[in-house]
Amino acid sequence: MLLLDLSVPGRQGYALPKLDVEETPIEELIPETYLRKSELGLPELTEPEVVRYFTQLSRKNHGVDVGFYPLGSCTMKYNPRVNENIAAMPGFSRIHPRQPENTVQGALQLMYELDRYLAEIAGLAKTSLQPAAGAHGELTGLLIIKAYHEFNGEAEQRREIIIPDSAHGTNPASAQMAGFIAREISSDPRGGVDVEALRAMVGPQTAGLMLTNPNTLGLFDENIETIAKIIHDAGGLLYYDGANANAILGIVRPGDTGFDIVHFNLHKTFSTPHGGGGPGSGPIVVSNKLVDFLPDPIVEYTDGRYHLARPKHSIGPVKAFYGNFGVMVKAYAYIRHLGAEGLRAVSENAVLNANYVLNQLKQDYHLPYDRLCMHEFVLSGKWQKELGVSTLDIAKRLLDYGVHAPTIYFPLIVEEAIMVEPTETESKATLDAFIEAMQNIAEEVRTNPERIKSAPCQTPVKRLDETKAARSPVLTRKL
Amino acid sequence: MLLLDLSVPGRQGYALPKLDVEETPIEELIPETYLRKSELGLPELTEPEVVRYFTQLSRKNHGVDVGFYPLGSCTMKYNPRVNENIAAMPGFSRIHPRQPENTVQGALQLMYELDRYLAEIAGLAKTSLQPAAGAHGELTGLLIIKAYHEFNGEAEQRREIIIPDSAHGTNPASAQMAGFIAREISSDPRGGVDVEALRAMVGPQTAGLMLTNPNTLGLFDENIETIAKIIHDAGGLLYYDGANANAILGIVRPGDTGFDIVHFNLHKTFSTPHGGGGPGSGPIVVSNKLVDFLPDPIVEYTDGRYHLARPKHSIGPVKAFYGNFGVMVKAYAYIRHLGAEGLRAVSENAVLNANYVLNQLKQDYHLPYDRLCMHEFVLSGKWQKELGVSTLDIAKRLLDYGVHAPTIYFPLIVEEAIMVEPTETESKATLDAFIEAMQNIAEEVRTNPERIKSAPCQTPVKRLDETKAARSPVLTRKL
Amino acid sequence: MPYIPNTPEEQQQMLKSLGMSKLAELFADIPDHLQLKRPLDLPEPLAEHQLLRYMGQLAEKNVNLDRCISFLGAGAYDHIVPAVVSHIINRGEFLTAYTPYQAEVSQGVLQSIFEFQTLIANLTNMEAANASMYDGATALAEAALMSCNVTNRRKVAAAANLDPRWLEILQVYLESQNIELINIAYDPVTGLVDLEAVEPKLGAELACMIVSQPSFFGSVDDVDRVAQWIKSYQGLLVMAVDPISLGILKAPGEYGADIVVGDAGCLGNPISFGGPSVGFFAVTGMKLIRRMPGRIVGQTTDRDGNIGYVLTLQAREQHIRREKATSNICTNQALNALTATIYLALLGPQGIKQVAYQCLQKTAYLRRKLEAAGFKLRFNAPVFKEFVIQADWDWEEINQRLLEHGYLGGFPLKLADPNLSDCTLIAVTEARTKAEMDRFVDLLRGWR
Amino acid sequence: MPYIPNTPEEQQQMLKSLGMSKLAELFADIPDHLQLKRPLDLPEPLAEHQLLRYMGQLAEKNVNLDRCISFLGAGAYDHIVPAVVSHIINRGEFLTAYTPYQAEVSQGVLQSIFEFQTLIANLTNMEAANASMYDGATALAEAALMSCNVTNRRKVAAAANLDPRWLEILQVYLESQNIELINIAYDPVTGLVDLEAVEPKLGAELACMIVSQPSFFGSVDDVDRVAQWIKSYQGLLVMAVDPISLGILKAPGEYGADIVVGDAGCLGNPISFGGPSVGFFAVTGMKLIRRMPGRIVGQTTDRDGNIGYVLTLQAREQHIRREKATSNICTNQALNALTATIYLALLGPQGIKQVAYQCLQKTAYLRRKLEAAGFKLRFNAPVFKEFVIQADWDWEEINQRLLEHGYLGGFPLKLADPNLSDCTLIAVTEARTKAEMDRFVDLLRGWR
Ligand SMILES: Cc1ncc(COP(=O)(O)O)c(C=O)c1O
Ligand SMILES: Cc1ncc(COP(=O)(O)O)c(C=O)c1O
Repeated sequence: MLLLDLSVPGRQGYALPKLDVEETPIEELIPETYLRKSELGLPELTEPEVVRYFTQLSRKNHGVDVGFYPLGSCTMKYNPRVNENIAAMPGFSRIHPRQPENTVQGALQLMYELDRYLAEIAGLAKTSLQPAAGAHGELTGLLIIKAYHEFNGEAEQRREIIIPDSAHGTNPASAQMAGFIAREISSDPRGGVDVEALRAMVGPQTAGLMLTNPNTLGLFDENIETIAKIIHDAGGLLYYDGANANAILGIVRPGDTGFDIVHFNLHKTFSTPHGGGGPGSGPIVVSNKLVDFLPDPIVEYTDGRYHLARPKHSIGPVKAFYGNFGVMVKAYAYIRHLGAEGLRAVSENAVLNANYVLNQLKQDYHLPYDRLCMHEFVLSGKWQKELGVSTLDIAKRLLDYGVHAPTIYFPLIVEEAIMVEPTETESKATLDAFIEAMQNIAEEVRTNPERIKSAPCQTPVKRLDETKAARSPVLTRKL
Repeated sequence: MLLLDLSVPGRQGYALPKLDVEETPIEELIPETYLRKSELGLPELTEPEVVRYFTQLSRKNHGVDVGFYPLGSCTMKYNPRVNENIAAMPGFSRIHPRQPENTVQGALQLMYELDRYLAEIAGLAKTSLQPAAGAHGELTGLLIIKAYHEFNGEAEQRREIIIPDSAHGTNPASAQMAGFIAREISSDPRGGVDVEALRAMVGPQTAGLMLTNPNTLGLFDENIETIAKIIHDAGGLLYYDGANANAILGIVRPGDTGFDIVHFNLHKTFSTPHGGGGPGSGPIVVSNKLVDFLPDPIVEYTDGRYHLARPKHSIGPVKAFYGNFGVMVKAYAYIRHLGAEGLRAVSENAVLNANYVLNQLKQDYHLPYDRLCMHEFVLSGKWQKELGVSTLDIAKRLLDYGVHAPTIYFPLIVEEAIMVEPTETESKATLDAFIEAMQNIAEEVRTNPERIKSAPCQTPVKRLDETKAARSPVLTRKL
Repeated sequence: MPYIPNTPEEQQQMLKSLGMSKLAELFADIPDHLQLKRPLDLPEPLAEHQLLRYMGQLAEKNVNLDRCISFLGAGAYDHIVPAVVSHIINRGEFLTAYTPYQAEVSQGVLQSIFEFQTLIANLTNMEAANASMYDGATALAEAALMSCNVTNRRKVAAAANLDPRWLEILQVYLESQNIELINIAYDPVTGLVDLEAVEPKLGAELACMIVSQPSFFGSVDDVDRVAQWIKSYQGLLVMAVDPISLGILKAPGEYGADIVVGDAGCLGNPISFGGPSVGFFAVTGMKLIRRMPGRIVGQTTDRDGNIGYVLTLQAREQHIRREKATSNICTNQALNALTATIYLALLGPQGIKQVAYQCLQKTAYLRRKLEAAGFKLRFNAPVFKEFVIQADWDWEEINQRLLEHGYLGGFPLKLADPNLSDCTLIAVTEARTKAEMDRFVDLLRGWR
Repeated sequence: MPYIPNTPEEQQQMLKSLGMSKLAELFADIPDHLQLKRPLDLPEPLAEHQLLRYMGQLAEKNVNLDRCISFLGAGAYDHIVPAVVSHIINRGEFLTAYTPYQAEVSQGVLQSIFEFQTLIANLTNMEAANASMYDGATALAEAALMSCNVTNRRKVAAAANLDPRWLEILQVYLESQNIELINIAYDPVTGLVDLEAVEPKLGAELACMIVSQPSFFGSVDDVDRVAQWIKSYQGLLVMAVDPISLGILKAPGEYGADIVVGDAGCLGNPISFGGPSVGFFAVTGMKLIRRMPGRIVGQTTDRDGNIGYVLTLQAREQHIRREKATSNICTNQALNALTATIYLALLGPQGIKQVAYQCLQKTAYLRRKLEAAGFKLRFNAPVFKEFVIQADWDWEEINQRLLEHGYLGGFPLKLADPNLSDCTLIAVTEARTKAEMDRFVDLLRGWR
């Protein structure tokens, strides 16, 4: 039943105060032909019905608050609830983006200080908080790379962005959006960038490289300095996709390893809730030489006041207003709450948890890169595939254990990939239960594969037909 | 798994600020022998684990927000969420009961005005907001009756409180607590008080009568004036158990029908959430002649200021501080939100919904009193019982339909009672679904009784063994 | 009508099914002349937006604890509440459920009550606890009544250093049952229970002796002494305790208490002008368990043998036993009990110890500083989180002055006890900081 | 560490299972000289209680809309938000879930997105909508890019009366792809799109014409005219609309729009310094649907034939198509979209009409009053909830004066357009009252 199925004409779930000004006949205000003739097509319900509908809906959903959510690359950690209270304070949630600066000094201070904290964590100079998500940060960073080359008169020539074959899909997509050509670089047998191939690929056409480190295999690329040197020597810049920063807080700083631009996913590393797919926030931090190209505006602090300013060679704005401020508030509070020591403990425990689980699972699942992992690791379901059970089946079966499945079929370079990111907020007991579930499933693959192929069976719906959905798309409930 | 089962030594889910004063060795502050030696026996968990534990627990629970909850006599209506926001305002939730009166004028004003509104709704003079729940209101009201008779020098003599056999269990229990003798009066064939029996029962020993009107059968006692006259003529007082006031808001006022004391259940009629069994609030409203006996303190308004005062012949306090203030805030907001017109609509629709459902169900279930009902009605499962299916079985089967069962086996005067209170916040669609479920069950009783007797089967646990629980009580998880 | 789904058309449909055409016909059973023929005299309804503004203004008329620094206690305290608590209790399944009569769809509430019982029993070191009472004061009154029922005696002794309002409430409850309440005086120097003051022959008539630990004055007593005394007469030891103090102070069970009550509002509940709070009630021994007032949840199994929870020992309760019930309590304080449970789960043993320890240390700090500033300590017994100072002042007036500086002063004892009219009761919780206390002392010192 | 369950003992156990003894060993793959050998230079951690106080103080440094009366708009508005909305979105299952990759345990999010798509499509009178965009401005930029892709043209025309920041963002996005952005001037008297100003031969090169309804100046245009014009060249009509206005104004679908975008932040989301908000993106026709950016949810069935929802048409997206994707968008604004959905469900058609109607009437009222008070209306076209007045003033300075009286004045247009440096843009929503407006006019009149 959808909202419109529950609708009964004449109901309303919210009543406005009565109109208290003298009314002008509407036709005197707006010409007839500009008025709406079609139905609005909205449901008519009362508040109790709306609450019950969405309460019921929510109960059909998994979340970090409900159970383990080892969705690799997404850092599904616990989101401190105090941050919701903070973001909801009227002084943060009820301020208008166009207020005079003297009325929003608290907000600007918060943004300025968050900029400083992220710069310290990244080991770089200055932050733009504008991007609304990781991919948006990538686009913004790439536009800065472009502007930089343009400034140096090399924009026409430097059209290529090099991206590992293990990279997240947003990297090449962002490169394309920014008007670059995406060049894929292969990985070496240890899962890192193939340095020799890279050497062969760079040249005067190289605008830059996008890299995640630890990469999407959860592996730290030890050759990062060499890589950085190759790119820099070729005149390119290094972009750090910070989706995996949960592994490195206070441990290693991207800027110290040669990166020129970093984006952070506040909704991952800094524990702002993912909200069912957003809002996120993808600030970028850049090195000194790129500060002038940052989006408009940045926050500056002079003469005891915070204010907004347009960087000298700004690429311009990439988002209405200043970014997802409400998300920044939560990330800021998180950093203030944990401090340096707490952030380091986050990464230490995230990495410990991942290695612990990895080590217990590698007997039962193929581990393509058998080395220390960082905050996540990638298994392959290929042994199971040989027995006729796909990674998709395994993922679906996990749902029956009350666990969200790991990320699957990504990165693309691992056959039947199963990408597990436990995060630091999970207890050993939870990890052990997950390990046991995965072992049980491995056993079931051998003894009762049909059971797995027909999974899930404990979920609100059984396995859904995605092909059908795409073949004849039904995207709205027709009126 | 209970909290203690999840506990791991060394964890803590909340960190205090560091102690910022110089410490004195503890033995200098408290003698050794006064210090705790035993373990605290509390679980050691982090915040994520606590959240997940209680989130999971909550998902095993029904609530008005989850689905229909026609629990008779309990008025499980929708609780406007805005009232939670209001009660949480620091100006209400963060005030200390012993603050100087000039710092809590808003709170006292709220209490004073709520007193006035309830008095208007009851048709009586003055309110005490102190009682924490309905039963507490009953006790308080009875103590006032006692004090009144004492004041008149009749306390020794007037020791009996007359209570209908249909009354809620709290009535006789309260009478006992207040030091009275509870005398049960039978009901007449129309479900009302047996007037002749009453005449025979009253006398100089009569302290008063407790009555719910509409009574627990959901029936309005048309003889109320006669009843009041009989009691008053005998020198007794009339106490109105207002648990069923959802039927009468703005329709009829207990005071106008002869009652001297009324309690309201704010958590029922005035839509403050029931919280899994509280907090409630059971204010009592009394007639002019009883005002001086009210508990200490009441709120008065003189010279433009609100203040607390002790009534001249007060029975004394019955609760620490002033009652469940947080609940009063919600009830106050509810009354201000709905106004006279809204409250009347509440009762009209509550009664309409009840009669609508009643009318559809009386073919399939025995209706012992076949007349217009008020906000609720009582069916009997006796036809089903004859087929070997008890009312308990029917209730359990309803759970499989995602509906909370009605109140069962109450009132005691109806065999296999099924007491249904739909409330005004339910839609016709919900009522129709309930009717259909009840009809299906009636059909199932005939065709597949075993299915019902083994119900529920769709719930988080199957039917629970209450006998076992009582026979060898396990009331805590042992350490 | 945002909360009433019936549209006029639906109303007509439904009426029609009843053979009616007007809503008024539904009320045919109410004699016409008894029906109210005018609208209720209530203020005009406010739309939600207006309501929020109006209520916000009303709330602003109160000085709240976020806007001032409080040393006020005397039964309600400014303890820190973890932010996550309200998020959990606001889940609709907890907030909008009622007493778990249908156990199979109420495991959330039932299990959480079972947890409450467990944690309260453990914290007090008793065998069992019930599902909650209205507050500490009524819990105490019920404990006294129960003591009489269990011992078949009709006299109750209570230390005079109990919260005076609790004593009054106790009096109201006992009087109605014609039970005599005997006040046991406190020693004017220590503020502790003075057993010497008791008539010796009284002992054997007492159903119980009630002692508060700490006392209303914050003092910590040698309860062993009291325990021995009342036990020597086969009376029950009833203790009223501050649950926070149990992080440090000897647990009632260690004293051999028979019944323990207290107010658990301080465990994570907003102070809320004194309510809703929640009382707890714990006992040891099956005999007492079977006489407890209120709801009790027990563990059992379902048809499949899985563990589950149900309301149990219901034969004590009003809905079964009516006038023979152990109490009339029905709706209790479940959500506040849940709050306390969440609080205890978050804090854990270390956290509760820390809260208690900080209260103790900060109280000691302020007490020392005030003494150094020339204020007299009225009693000389050890204290936990409250203490009494004396000065030749009108403390109510001082409190008004303190308010101007953003402080909420202590509780002027003249409001409670004429013998202590030059005294005030100062409370210090873990929420207070050194800086706040130093400034407080400076202010008071300045006015000497 | 309230958020990290591993105790030191457990850490040791886990390390041991890895053959390690120290946490540092976990990072052996990171060249030692690259590791940070000092703690990060960040402020000392604050315990939750301190954090709340500190953040509260920071928040208090801002003047918030509960503390003043706002006539500020220009892209963000003080609309009323029903209280229940935040209760629903704070349910952990919504708040702490992510993109519904595992459909079987994500029906809550998936179905709610399907509702969002439905309600946005209906409100705009279009065939389909996606699951949300970052905000209205980026949605518009994506619409322009998509228009180029679909039409294979490399020029985009946009009305110059669009929000100037949106135009800037559009420029940034288009420039990176070497697409030319052509500004269509507005008529200086009406403030409406001036099609006469367009070079005729340009039409055939345009991928789309972008028009904002209402315009940045609040004016309502005859979009039929624009639609006819761009369609005559086989270009697409892209409309940027205020969703609230659609309660009264002709829907984009009725104009034959091809792509409709806008910001749905005003539908129940807190204003929050401008973000997070949520953009919407609606189209008509399967050809356009298959080129939409972002997530799309579709209906399907499960093994048992029951209806369910899944992410669909994923072949457009970055995780499948990588550099050939229709956009790079991944994380979007799901929770804000949910908020908008709840808002629309609560308000319903009547409610949305009323909000729009009240905006319209209150705006008309204030505009009339200001005109009567001697202020010049800069443009003479009909307006919806915003309008421009002109006076020989420094409006920034006036705004500072207004602040002293608790008012947040309009948006001084000198900050956006040098030609309008003596103008200010005044917004009036349903939240404003007559009394507030009357006083506002009085203040301004008094300063003339
Ligand atoms: C490695 C990596 N890079 C980039 C992104 C894109 O981030 P966002 O979803 O915030 O746009 C993701 C998101 O899943 C990711 O995992
Ligand atoms: C008719 C009736 N009277 C009294 C009460 C007692 O009210 P409370 O539970 O608030 O103590 C109830 C509660 O269910 C009731 O239904």
